Amino acid sequence: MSVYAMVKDTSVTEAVKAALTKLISQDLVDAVLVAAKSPYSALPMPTLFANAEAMDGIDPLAPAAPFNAARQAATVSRQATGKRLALVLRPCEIRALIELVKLNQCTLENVVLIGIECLGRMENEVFLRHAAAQGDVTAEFLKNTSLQDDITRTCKMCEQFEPAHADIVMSTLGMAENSVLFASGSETGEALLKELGLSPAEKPAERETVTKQLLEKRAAFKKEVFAETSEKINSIEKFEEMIGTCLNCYNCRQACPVCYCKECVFLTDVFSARPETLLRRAQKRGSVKLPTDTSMFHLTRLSHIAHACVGCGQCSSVCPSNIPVADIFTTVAAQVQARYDYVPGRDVQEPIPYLMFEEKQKSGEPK
Amino acid sequence: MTTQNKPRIGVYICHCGMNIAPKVDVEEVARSIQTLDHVTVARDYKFMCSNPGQDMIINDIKELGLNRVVVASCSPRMHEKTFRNAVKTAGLNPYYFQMANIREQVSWVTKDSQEATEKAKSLVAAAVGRVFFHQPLETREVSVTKSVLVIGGGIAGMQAALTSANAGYEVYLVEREPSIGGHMAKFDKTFPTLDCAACIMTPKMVDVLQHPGITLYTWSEVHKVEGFIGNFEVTIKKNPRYVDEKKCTGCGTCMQKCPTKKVVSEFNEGLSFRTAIYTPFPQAVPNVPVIDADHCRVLGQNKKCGVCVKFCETKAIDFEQKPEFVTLTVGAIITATGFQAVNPSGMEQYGYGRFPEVYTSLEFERLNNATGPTSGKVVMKNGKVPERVAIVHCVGSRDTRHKKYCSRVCCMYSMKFAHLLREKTGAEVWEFYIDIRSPGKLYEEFYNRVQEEGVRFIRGRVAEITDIVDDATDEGRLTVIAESTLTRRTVRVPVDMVVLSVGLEPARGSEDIGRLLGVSRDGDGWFNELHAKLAPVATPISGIFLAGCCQGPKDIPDTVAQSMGAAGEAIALLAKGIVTTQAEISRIDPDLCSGCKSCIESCSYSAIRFDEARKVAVVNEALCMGCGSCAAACPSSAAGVKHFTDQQVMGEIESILL
Amino acid sequence: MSQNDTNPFSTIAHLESINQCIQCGTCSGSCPLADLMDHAPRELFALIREGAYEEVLHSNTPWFCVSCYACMVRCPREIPVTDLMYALKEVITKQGTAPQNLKMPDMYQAFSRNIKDTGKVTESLVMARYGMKHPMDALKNIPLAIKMQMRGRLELKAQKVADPKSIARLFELTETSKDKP
Amino acid sequence: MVKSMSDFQPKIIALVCNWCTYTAADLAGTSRLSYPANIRMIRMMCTGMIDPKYILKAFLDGADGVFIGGCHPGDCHYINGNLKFKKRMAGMEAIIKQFGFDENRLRLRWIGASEGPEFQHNMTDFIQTIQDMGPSPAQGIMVL
Amino acid sequence: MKICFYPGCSFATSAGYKESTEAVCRKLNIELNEIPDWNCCGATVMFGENKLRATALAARHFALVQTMGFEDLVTGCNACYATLRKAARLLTEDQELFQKTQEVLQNLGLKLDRIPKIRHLLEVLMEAMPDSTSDRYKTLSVGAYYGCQLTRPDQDLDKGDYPEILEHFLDRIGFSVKEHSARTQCCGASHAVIYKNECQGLSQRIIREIANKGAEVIATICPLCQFNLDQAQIQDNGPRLPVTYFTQLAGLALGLAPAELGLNKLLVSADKVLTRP
Repeated sequence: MSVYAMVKDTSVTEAVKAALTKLISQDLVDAVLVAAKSPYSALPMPTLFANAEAMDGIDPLAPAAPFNAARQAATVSRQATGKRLALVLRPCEIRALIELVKLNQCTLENVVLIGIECLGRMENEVFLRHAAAQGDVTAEFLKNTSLQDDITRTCKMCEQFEPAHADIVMSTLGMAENSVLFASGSETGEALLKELGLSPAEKPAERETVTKQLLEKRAAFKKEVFAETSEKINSIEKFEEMIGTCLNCYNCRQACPVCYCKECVFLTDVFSARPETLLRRAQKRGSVKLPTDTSMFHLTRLSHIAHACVGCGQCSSVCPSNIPVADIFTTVAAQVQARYDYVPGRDVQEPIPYLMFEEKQKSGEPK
Repeated sequence: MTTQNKPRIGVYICHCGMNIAPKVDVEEVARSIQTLDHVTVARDYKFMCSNPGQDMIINDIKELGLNRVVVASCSPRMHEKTFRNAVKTAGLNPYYFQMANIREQVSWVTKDSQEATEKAKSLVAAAVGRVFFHQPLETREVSVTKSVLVIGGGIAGMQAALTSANAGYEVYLVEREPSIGGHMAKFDKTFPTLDCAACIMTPKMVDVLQHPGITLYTWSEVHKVEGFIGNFEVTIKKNPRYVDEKKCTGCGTCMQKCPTKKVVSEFNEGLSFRTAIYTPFPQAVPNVPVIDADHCRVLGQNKKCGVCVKFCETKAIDFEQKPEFVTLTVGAIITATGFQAVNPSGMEQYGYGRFPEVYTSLEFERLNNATGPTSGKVVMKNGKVPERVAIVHCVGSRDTRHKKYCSRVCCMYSMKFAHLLREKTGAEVWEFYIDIRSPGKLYEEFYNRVQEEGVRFIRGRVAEITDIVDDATDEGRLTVIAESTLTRRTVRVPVDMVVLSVGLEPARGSEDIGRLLGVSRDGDGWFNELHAKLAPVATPISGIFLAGCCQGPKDIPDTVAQSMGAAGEAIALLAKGIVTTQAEISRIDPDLCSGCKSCIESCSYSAIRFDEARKVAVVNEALCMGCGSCAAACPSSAAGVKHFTDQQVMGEIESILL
Repeated sequence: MSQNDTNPFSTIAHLESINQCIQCGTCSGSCPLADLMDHAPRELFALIREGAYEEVLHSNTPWFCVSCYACMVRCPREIPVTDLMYALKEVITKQGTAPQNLKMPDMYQAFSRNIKDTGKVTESLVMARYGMKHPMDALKNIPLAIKMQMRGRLELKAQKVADPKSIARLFELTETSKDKP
Repeated sequence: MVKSMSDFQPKIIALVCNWCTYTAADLAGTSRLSYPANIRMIRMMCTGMIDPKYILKAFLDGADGVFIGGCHPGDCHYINGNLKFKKRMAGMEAIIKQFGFDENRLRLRWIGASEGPEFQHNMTDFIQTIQDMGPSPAQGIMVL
Repeated sequence: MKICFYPGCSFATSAGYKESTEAVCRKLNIELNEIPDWNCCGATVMFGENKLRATALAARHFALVQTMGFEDLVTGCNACYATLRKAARLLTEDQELFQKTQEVLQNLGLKLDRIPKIRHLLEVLMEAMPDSTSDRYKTLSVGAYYGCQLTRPDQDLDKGDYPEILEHFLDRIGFSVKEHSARTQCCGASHAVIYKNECQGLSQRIIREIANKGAEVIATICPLCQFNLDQAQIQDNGPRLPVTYFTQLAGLALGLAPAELGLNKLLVSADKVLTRP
């Protein structure tokens, strides 16, 4: 049974700051990774804090994430340093982190996961526009529904806005103004909440209904996007139309938190086409667009991470040609994950489907 | 493909006499292949595999400076070796060669010759597309340490050790009990010849002790195993005996004087007691006792005692002994961890543990053995000789709730017991069986002889053993209830003693040995042999072999035969002295490897280890079989099988389709 | 076991499990009333496997099954022997081939009829109806009945559910015959 | 069944394992069991070695069908390479299906080393299936 | 504690099972919600006549339990326990049977969605009964008799051939328990009524074994076992052991008077044993 606590302050951001700074000041952890505004930009970036006073600019509930912070969290928790680490992450970032743990890219040893109930993020330039207009975008975002419509298309179809794997969860849905609900997600979380000395509270009743409504809205939109996208790419020709403007810049791979290869195979000589190969392709097909292997890149990337895609939408956000890469990847990922009954980030013990091949099997037709 | 050896490909289309030529227009194929990039020469010839054919290739390589060769002829499974040797004799790396199968897979299976020619062209083009990306490969030799580790000192381990040592190789035999001998040392007689177990085994045990080539580690366990075929680094943990082996003369005074008398004797299956300082049985090898720390007053309850110290003339007792670790390198490992008897207390209907006169087969063996608790006299707990005894077959075996397999030896040892009972006690013996399985040499004859001795064989699996008696005169006896299926009667036989012929299961701890060695186990816990028929003593881990019951229940004749087989395999490996690694094995590029270990998870041969320092996976070339599971599991293609790289396979696909 | 249409037992669930029977006799050895049976339970399985359906249809073995499940928990092939005995009784009842002089089918018939009429079982009434076919047996129980009466344990009045017609309706709805199993 | 689109000659890539299906193909050859010439066979040491991108490349380069032949479970020369590939099949089918390739253009079958006739039957049957399906959607369009 | 109780047809006419159960439950304030308008579970008869009918007869109670809002259904008779569990198992395994049963019950105006967990009265008392505080009955040696269908065929409550939960229970509530080997031997069940001579031996064998092992009283958990062991003693001249219900012994342990527990209804009287100081 979870334990609840509530912090009320002049603003939601202050409320969060009040709690999180205690993590260091009361020596509960040695460092905190949390999104914070730098002196140079309003866009909150994942920042590692080792002392409480420096945490002035933290704003984790801001509706903005320049990239999926799982990759940065993985660098700081690459291997256990003996230091206690708190990672303040969104649900899709935690789920991506869990997948990276499975791939031996980082460890959860003496790591505390503080999950944010994420109501969606805006594209960076949209967020900056709002930041310019009014100071505390976070507070405004929680109050004003029109701002909430500015979140990205992928966030609008996200049903997993409640973090599953977190020790502590910070949420605002159904809460009174300027107050944040802290819930424990594990024993460690419970112990930490007690240590933080936050005033215990009851889970407000209307949270139930508000969360349910949001879930239904998101689920409906997701169904719509899947149907629409599936229709738009259900032939190879239509797919070519979708990626007609792709520049092979591989930004989508760079932004993807679960695309973990040190060097992508498409950058190795396996795919660096040689002159006579290009000439022969041109002879056979009449012409060949350069760079080649664009479809090959997207389909191969799908075959590598479709099972692990956490639907964070960053691939669409970084595409210079505004191709809805996230629509394509989440649509196909849903089908692949359903076939393996696998949910990325659900459980760190759940093995990756391709590495679980049954030993004994009746010899019948493999179909 | 470095720039200086720009590919110069020679293509040779074989007529194969009449097998390819008429159907496939070989000239047309040669003509069209000549037009492909990097093809220096394309010829057709009647018999490419003949000497003139091979010479043509060798000359072209020399004269035209060819550095790639393609032969389109029969299946590579037939002549790949032949042509590779030809290429090699011409001084070119044999792996700069690719075949196209235009006989079995074109001319012999295609009706229309025009279609056959087109298919041949396409397959040859594919071979050319592939050979372009071929790399020179070498096989490597790994030297083999000329020594063998044998785990387990039962009859299987001893035999494997003796055969290997007799071949002149250094043998290290590790046994966790104080003495070698295993379960066989507990037996009185052995079927079917009724040899006395001690008579045929003690000489072997002494041979093992005295054999110059065998180093014996008893009261020791295998602690860690690393390395690979030919170069296993093994760490052995020698548990403290608290008796100095060099000083002890085996006089046994300490064992008589030790005040702690009431320790349950494992060797006697709990039917008698032993002292805290003990040897399991009189003919123990080595004949050096161990002190059981838990029960020793000094070591266990740190009380004052030291009786053994006082009476030991050679001052061999040493309470300060600590565990010792010995590391050694061996070329091969033979696992002979054996079996243990199934514990029948899970079958409440047989009352084992509740009724004192219900014995397991191993307990009954000890009753029969002269060194046993009753010095070989078969008597009940009250000392009386039983007048009627029941022997129950298939206890725990052939039963989906317990062990679904037949344990192979119980029918024969049950009949041995029946014979011993008839001979020693004259008791009436009722033997309840489902099917008598006596398949070995002289086995059926032994069954016949036991029938002659008046043993009553009842075909029916015992349903229940109870101490409720039907008629008062049988008070104190057990009643065995079963249906005699051949006479369709339910028989209720009052008896004085019951022997449960329990089945076999893997020895305690075999799971840990499996993990240490990386050898997998089947659903029932027995070690998996590489192939039931073609490689029954090998395991998927090259250099590790199996002997005896650890691979599955078997009797002593089969065990000894298999142990000699396992030793034979080990000796073959050591005699050769080198292990040539395959050329077409996996290689992991450390610059590309992201350390995600997917390859390690996919490898069925534990051939990839993880370099914690550099955080990359490294292939152990001696263990890799080249199956490519790691290549398919690696998204960045850091892992790849030499000779089946992405470029080569995709080059082949592209040459076919474009 | 030929699955041809003449096999009256082909509709029985898990019947194929009898193919695994190794005729070891554990079931008959465990059976309290095995001595009263013309065939051991395992024999019925062997007979069905050999297609000797008539002999099984007329056997008294299923009627002596006290449903103590001892055979089922001890069978080394985990064949559901007791469940199969129930299923055999169902087929035999529908085929109407139970041995004529056998008492148990008549007892079961009386028991079932009492439930159909009242929804409950009143032992005395069941014994009365059974007694019409086996008067001598019923009379033997009179002394015991008196002892029960003296201890207020003899219920003569029929126990009924609120609406017995609904139970009769249940019987109608679940009516299956030989050809419509 | 009348051969529809008789002039359409499908081009089929077959990735087969050396120890079982390739041997069965040779056996079909020595037994002179003929089948249409649309199959282009590529010899792999094991189906467990087949990287998903080989299948994607085949389809994108215009193959009308891709056939994977491996050993029966339990017979794999490398213990369970065949099962490793089988586990990836479901994911591959989902991807190619979404992009307009009929799921049945990709077929996995176990063919033992001694099963020459089964090999012939599988080739004929698969070619006929692809024949009925018609050319691959990637034919005749510019694949980027 | 509230339980939904299924009495079964032989509960009322038993030798005090009804009285002792009600008395003990009152004492331990366990609310016995008897299913209103329950019908006969079909015992060992109906599954031998018609599988669908037998399942429907049992499943009628599952629908009633659902409307009463209970998760579990408790019964005190081994035959009812085994029959209800068999119907529950068949309904979960066989989807087609489940649909057909649903249709039949719909016709009778009943809705079946969920199948309750079937539990024996012994399980309830094992949880509810307090440890004994007096050694008043320490001198009374009891033989525990399980009958067949509590631990078979599922063997989930305890081992099929050698259960011990009743022994532990009786020992915990203050009786001295005697181990014996007839704990799950069959008493002849309904066949003992019709084939009196042939089945006589079964019950007598059990009584003799329990007496041999030093018990003075037998504790049973099923009306039919109690009836057979009780009436088998008035025919022969073997040992005389009163055959009680475990609820009667529990009542005594709770200090209730024998009269309240229907102990006067036993054929072999228990007075001699109970009046001892």
